[in-house]
Amino acid sequence: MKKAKIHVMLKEGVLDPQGKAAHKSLESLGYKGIEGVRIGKYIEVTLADDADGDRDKLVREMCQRLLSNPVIENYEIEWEK
Amino acid sequence: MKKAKIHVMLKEGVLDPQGKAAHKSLESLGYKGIEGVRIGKYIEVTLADDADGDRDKLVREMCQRLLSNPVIENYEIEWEK
Amino acid sequence: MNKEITKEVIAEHGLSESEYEMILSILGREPNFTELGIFSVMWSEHCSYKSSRKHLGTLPTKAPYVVHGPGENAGVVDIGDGFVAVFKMESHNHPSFIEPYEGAATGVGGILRDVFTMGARPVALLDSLRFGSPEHPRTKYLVDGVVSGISGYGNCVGVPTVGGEMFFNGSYDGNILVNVFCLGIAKKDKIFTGICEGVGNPVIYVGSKTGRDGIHGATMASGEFDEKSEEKRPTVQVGDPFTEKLLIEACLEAMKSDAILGIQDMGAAGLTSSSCEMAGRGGTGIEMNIDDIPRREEGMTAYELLLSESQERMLIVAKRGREEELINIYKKWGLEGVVVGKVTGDGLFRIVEKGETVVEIPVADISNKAPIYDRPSKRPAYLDALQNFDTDKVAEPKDYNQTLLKLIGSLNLGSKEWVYQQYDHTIRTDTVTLPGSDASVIRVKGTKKGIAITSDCNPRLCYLDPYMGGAMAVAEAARNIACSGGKPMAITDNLNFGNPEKPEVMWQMKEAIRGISDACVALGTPVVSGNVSLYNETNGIGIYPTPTIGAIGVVEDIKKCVTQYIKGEGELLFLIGSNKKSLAGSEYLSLIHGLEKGTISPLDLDTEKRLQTALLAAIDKEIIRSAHDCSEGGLAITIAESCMSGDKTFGAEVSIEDDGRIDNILFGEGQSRIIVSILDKDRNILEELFLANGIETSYLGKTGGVNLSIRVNNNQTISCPIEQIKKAWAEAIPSYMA
Amino acid sequence: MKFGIVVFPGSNCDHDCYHAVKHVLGQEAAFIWHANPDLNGCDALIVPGGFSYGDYLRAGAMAAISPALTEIKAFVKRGNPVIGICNGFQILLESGILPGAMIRNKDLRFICKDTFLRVENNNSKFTNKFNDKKLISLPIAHAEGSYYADAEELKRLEGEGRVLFRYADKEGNVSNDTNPNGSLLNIAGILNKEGNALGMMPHPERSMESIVGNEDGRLIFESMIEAVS
Ligand SMILES: Nc1ncnc2c1ncn2[C@@H]1O[C@H](COP(=O)(O)OP(=O)(O)O)[C@@H](O)[C@H]1O
Ligand SMILES: [Mg+2]
Repeated sequence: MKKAKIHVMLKEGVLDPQGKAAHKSLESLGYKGIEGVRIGKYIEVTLADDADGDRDKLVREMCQRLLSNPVIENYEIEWEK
Repeated sequence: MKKAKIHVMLKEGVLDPQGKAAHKSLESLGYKGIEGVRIGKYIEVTLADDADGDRDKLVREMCQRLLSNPVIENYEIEWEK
Repeated sequence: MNKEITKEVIAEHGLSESEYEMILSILGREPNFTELGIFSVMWSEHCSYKSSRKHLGTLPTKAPYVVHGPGENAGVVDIGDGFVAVFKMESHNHPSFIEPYEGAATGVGGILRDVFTMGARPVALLDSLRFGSPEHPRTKYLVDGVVSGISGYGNCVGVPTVGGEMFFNGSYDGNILVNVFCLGIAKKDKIFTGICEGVGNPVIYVGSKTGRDGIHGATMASGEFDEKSEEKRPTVQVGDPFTEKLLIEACLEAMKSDAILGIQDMGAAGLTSSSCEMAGRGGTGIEMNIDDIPRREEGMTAYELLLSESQERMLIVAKRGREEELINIYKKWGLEGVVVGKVTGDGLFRIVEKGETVVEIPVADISNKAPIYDRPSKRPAYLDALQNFDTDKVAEPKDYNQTLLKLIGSLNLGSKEWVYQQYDHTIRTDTVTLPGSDASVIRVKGTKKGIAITSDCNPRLCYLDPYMGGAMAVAEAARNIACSGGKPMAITDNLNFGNPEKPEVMWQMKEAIRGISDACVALGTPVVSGNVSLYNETNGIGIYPTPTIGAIGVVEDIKKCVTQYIKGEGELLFLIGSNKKSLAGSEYLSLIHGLEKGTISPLDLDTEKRLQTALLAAIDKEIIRSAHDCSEGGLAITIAESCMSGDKTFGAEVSIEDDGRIDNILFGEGQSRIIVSILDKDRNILEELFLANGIETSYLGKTGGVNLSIRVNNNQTISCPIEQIKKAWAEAIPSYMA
Repeated sequence: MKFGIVVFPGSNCDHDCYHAVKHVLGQEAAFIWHANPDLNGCDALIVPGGFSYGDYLRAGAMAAISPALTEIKAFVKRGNPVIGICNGFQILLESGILPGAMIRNKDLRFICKDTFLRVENNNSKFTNKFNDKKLISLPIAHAEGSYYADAEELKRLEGEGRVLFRYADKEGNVSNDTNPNGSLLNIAGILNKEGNALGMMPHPERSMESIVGNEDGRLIFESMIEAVS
C-alpha cells in the first residue's frame, strides 16, 4: 500500500462540458460509433514507507478534505500492488 | 470491449505544477509522510455496440490525435471487462 | 561528465569549425563537454545575435527621454511624473509550433520576467500572432492552443492582455509566429538592471527548481526545422503561471529593500546566460557551486543544470550580509531562495562541482569574442517579376456588396473578439481603451496620464518590399497610437525572418532594418529593445519577412482618449490624408484574386509625420469623435469597422469622388490615411487645422440609418444593412474555430 | 469603515479591490495575509478574485482549507458582511460558506466581457443602496463560473430570495441566450442563509470609475457600508 490511485469523476447529472467537447471533437475527426466520453481526474498519491496508520482511511480523508468536491464529484481509491 | 478507460499522465521529468501544489496543500493540512502527488486525466470513452474494426487501435489513435498531448504526456488504455 | 569532444559532438552543438578554433584559442586548451555546451548556447543565434548584430547597430536608439535602450532586459522610457515605461517584445515561435499551449504560455512568462526584472510591475500584454493558411490541417489546432496558452498564463498572473494582431498566410504553414509584448511601469528612481557587482557579494538563485526542461531549447530556436525536429520534442518547457505570479510579487517586494544589486531572469540558456550576462555587464567574474542548485530530478549533470530552460527562475546579486533577509521574503511567498555562488574579481565564469572546478571560461571572451557575421546578402531575383505585375490586369468584381461581405468575413479582417474575449483585459482596472480599437490605452494610476500600446506589421508588404514594409510597420504603429490620442514615444522590434545563411533572407532583414531605422528617425520613435528570431523556415520554405513593431505613446490626459468607432448619428465622416493607394499587397488582391504581387503604394515619412502631428492637435482640441487608421482592407472596410466596432452600430451614407478602378478606390491599400468622425460644428476647425499642416481632408458623408451606403462617382456601389456586415465580421473567427 | 482584503498566494484582484474601497470610496482598507489572518478591526471582508494556488485541482479548493478560512468562517458566523468575488466566490463555495459548486464554463473557454445583471433582491446587505435600480452592468472574467447545485438547493435559494444577481440582457430579460457560462438558472451571485455572505462571479471592483467602464460596482460596496453603519 504505497501508491494510491484515485479517480475523481463528476457525479451523474452534473454537466461534463469537457467530456461533451471531446466527444464532439472526436466525431468531427471522423470517429463515428462513440456513445459517450467522460473526463475526470486521475491522482496518484505516493506515501512514504514509514507513514503509519490506516493508509486507506488516510487517503480517503485526503479525498474528502481536498482532492474531491462531494457536491459535484465522486471518487474511487485503488492501491497499486 | 465497450468502455475504454484511459489514463493520461505527464511524462516523467515534465513539470507537474498541479501535483506540486496539491502536495504542498496536503502537507499544510498536516499530512506528513507523502512522497509525491501527480495529477493527470482520466477519460472514459464508450463505444457503440455496432462500432466495428480494431477497437484498441481505434482508441489508441484517438489518444494520439486528440485525447493526449504526445509532446508532454503518456497515456494508457484499459478496457472495462 | 567527460564525453569525448569529437567532430560530431561539435557539429551537434551547432558550432562551426572556425567557432571551435576560437574556443580553443580563448581557453588555450580543449573545452570539456560542459564547456562546449556553454559556448554552444551562448554563441547560438538566439543568444549572440551573430547574424543580425551588425545591422541592429544601425537602429536609432536615443532620445532625451530614453533611460535604457537595447542591451538591458527591456527598454526604459521616461513618461514624466516620476514614472517610466518598461517594455519589450519577444518571440516564442518554434516552441509554439511544437506545443502551442505551453510554447505560447512560456512565451508570456518569459517576457513578463524581462520586464519585472527591471523593477517594473507588468501592467499589460499584447500578442502578435501569425498562422498558416486557414485550410492547412494544423492551423486550427495551433490557433486554439496558442490562444489558450496565452490566456492560461496571462490571466493567471493577473496581467491584462489588451490587444495584439492575428494574421493568416500560407507562408507560416510550417512556422507560426508568436510574439508577445509586455509593458511595465516603475518609479524612475527604482530601476534595476542585470548586473553582477562587488567582489564577494552573494549570488542567489530564486524560484522553481531546475529540471531537464528545454535543454538545447536555445539551439533549437536557432536551427532550421526539418522532419527530424519531431525528435527534439521533449525539449519543450512547461510553464507554471502560479509560481510566476508569486515570483513577481516576491521580486517586487524584495526590490523595496536596498539589498539587491542586480537581478536577471533565467531565459534562453538558463543559468549560463543569465550569470554570464550579469558578470559581463559588471566586468566581474562569477563562481557558482553546482551542488547547491535546486533540482527537480536526481542525477542531473552540470551540463544539464547549466543549460536547462526550466521556467520561473531568477538570479540575484545581493549585498553581502543581506541574503537571509531576501531569502525570507521569497520564503514568505512560498518560493525557494538559495545562495549558489559569489561575485569574483577574476573575470571568470567558474563552476565548481563537489569541490572541483568543472568549468572555467573568461566571461568577457564569451560575449566579446562571440562570432559576428557579415553574411552575404542579395536582392531576391523573384522580386522584379513580383513588383512588375500589373494589377490592372485583374478583373473587377461585379457585386461589390458580396465582395465587401467576403472580405470582412475573412479571418484576417474579421473581428478578433473571439481571441481577446479569452484574455482578461480589464484586470488591474486601468484599461481605458479596450481591445477592439487601433491602440489600447492603460491608465497610470496617480496621474492624469495613459500609455497607448499597439503592435503592427503587414508581412505581405514586407515581402513585396522589405524596406517599405519595415518603415510601414513603424508608421502604422505610430499612427495607431496617434489615433488613440497618444504621442508616439518609442518602439520595440521583433524581427522574424527565415534562414540568414541565404543571401536573399539576409537582404530582406537588412532592408527591413533600414526601413525601420528611417521611419524611427523621421517619426522620432527610437528603438529601445527588441528581439530577433531567425531560421523560421521549414524544408527550405521561409516565412514572409515579419518585423513586428510594438510601440508605446503617452496620452497626457486620459479623458481625451479617442476610439475608432462612431459615437452617434449625424457625425460627419472625413478621410484624412493624401489617399494614395494600390491593389498591390492588398488583402483584397490576396483573398479575392489569390495574388500577392505588384508595386505597393509608397510611404512618405514627411507626410506621415505631419498627419500624426495634426491629428494629435485635433484630438487635443477635442473635436475628434472617432479616428481609425485605414490599413488592411482599405477604405470601405475601414468605414465599415468605424460603423460597427463599438457597442452601438450605425449606418452611414458615403459618397466618394475619385478616379481609377472602383475596387482600388474601395479596397486599395495605402499609407497615411485615417478616417475620422466629427460633429458638424467642428468642420471648419478640422479642415483648417489639417490644411495648416499640409494634409488633405475629404468629406465622405454622414452617419445614420441602417445601411452602409457607398456611392462612387455618383454610382451606388455598396448598399448593405450594417447589421448584415457586422454579422459576417463577428462570425468569421468563431465559425472557423467551431 | 474598514474593509479587510484577504490575500492568498495567486490572488490577483486584491489590489483592485483595495483601490476600489480605499481610493475610490475613501474607506479604510487592509490586506489580510492568508497565513496569519488578523481580522481585528475589520468591519467587512472582501475575498478577491484571482487564481489562488493557481486554481490547480479545482478553483478555490486549496484556499478553502487554508487557516484564513477558519477565521473567515468565524467572521461570517458573527454576522459580519463578506463578499467573495470570482475566485473569492469559488473559495466561499469550496469552504461550504455558500452552497453549491462551480464547474467549467459551458464552452470551456475563459470569458472576459461586460455582462448585464438583473438584481433580484434590493433588500440585502449588498443591494440596499440600489433603490429601484433593477439592472446593472459589470464585467466577468473567469473560466469556471458555471454555478451548480442540486434541485433541492436551487429551490431553497430561490424560495429564500438568496439569488441576488442573474445574467440578463440589456432589457433585463433572463434567458439561455444571456447566460455566458452555463450557470444553472443564470445565477451570477448568491447569498448565504443569514444574508451576510455574498458570492458573485462578476467584478464590481472593476466598475468603480467611468473612465474605465461604469460606476455600477460602487453600489455594492456602498450597500455594505450602509449595512455596517
Ligand atoms: N491576437 C490578438 N490578441 C488580442 N487582441 C487582438 C488580437 N488580434 C487583434 N486584436 C485586437 O483586435 C483589434 C483589431 O485588430 P487589427 O485589425 O490588427 O487592428 P489594426 O488594423 O487597427 O492594427 C485591435 O484592437 C487589436 O488589438
Ligand atoms: Mg494593425
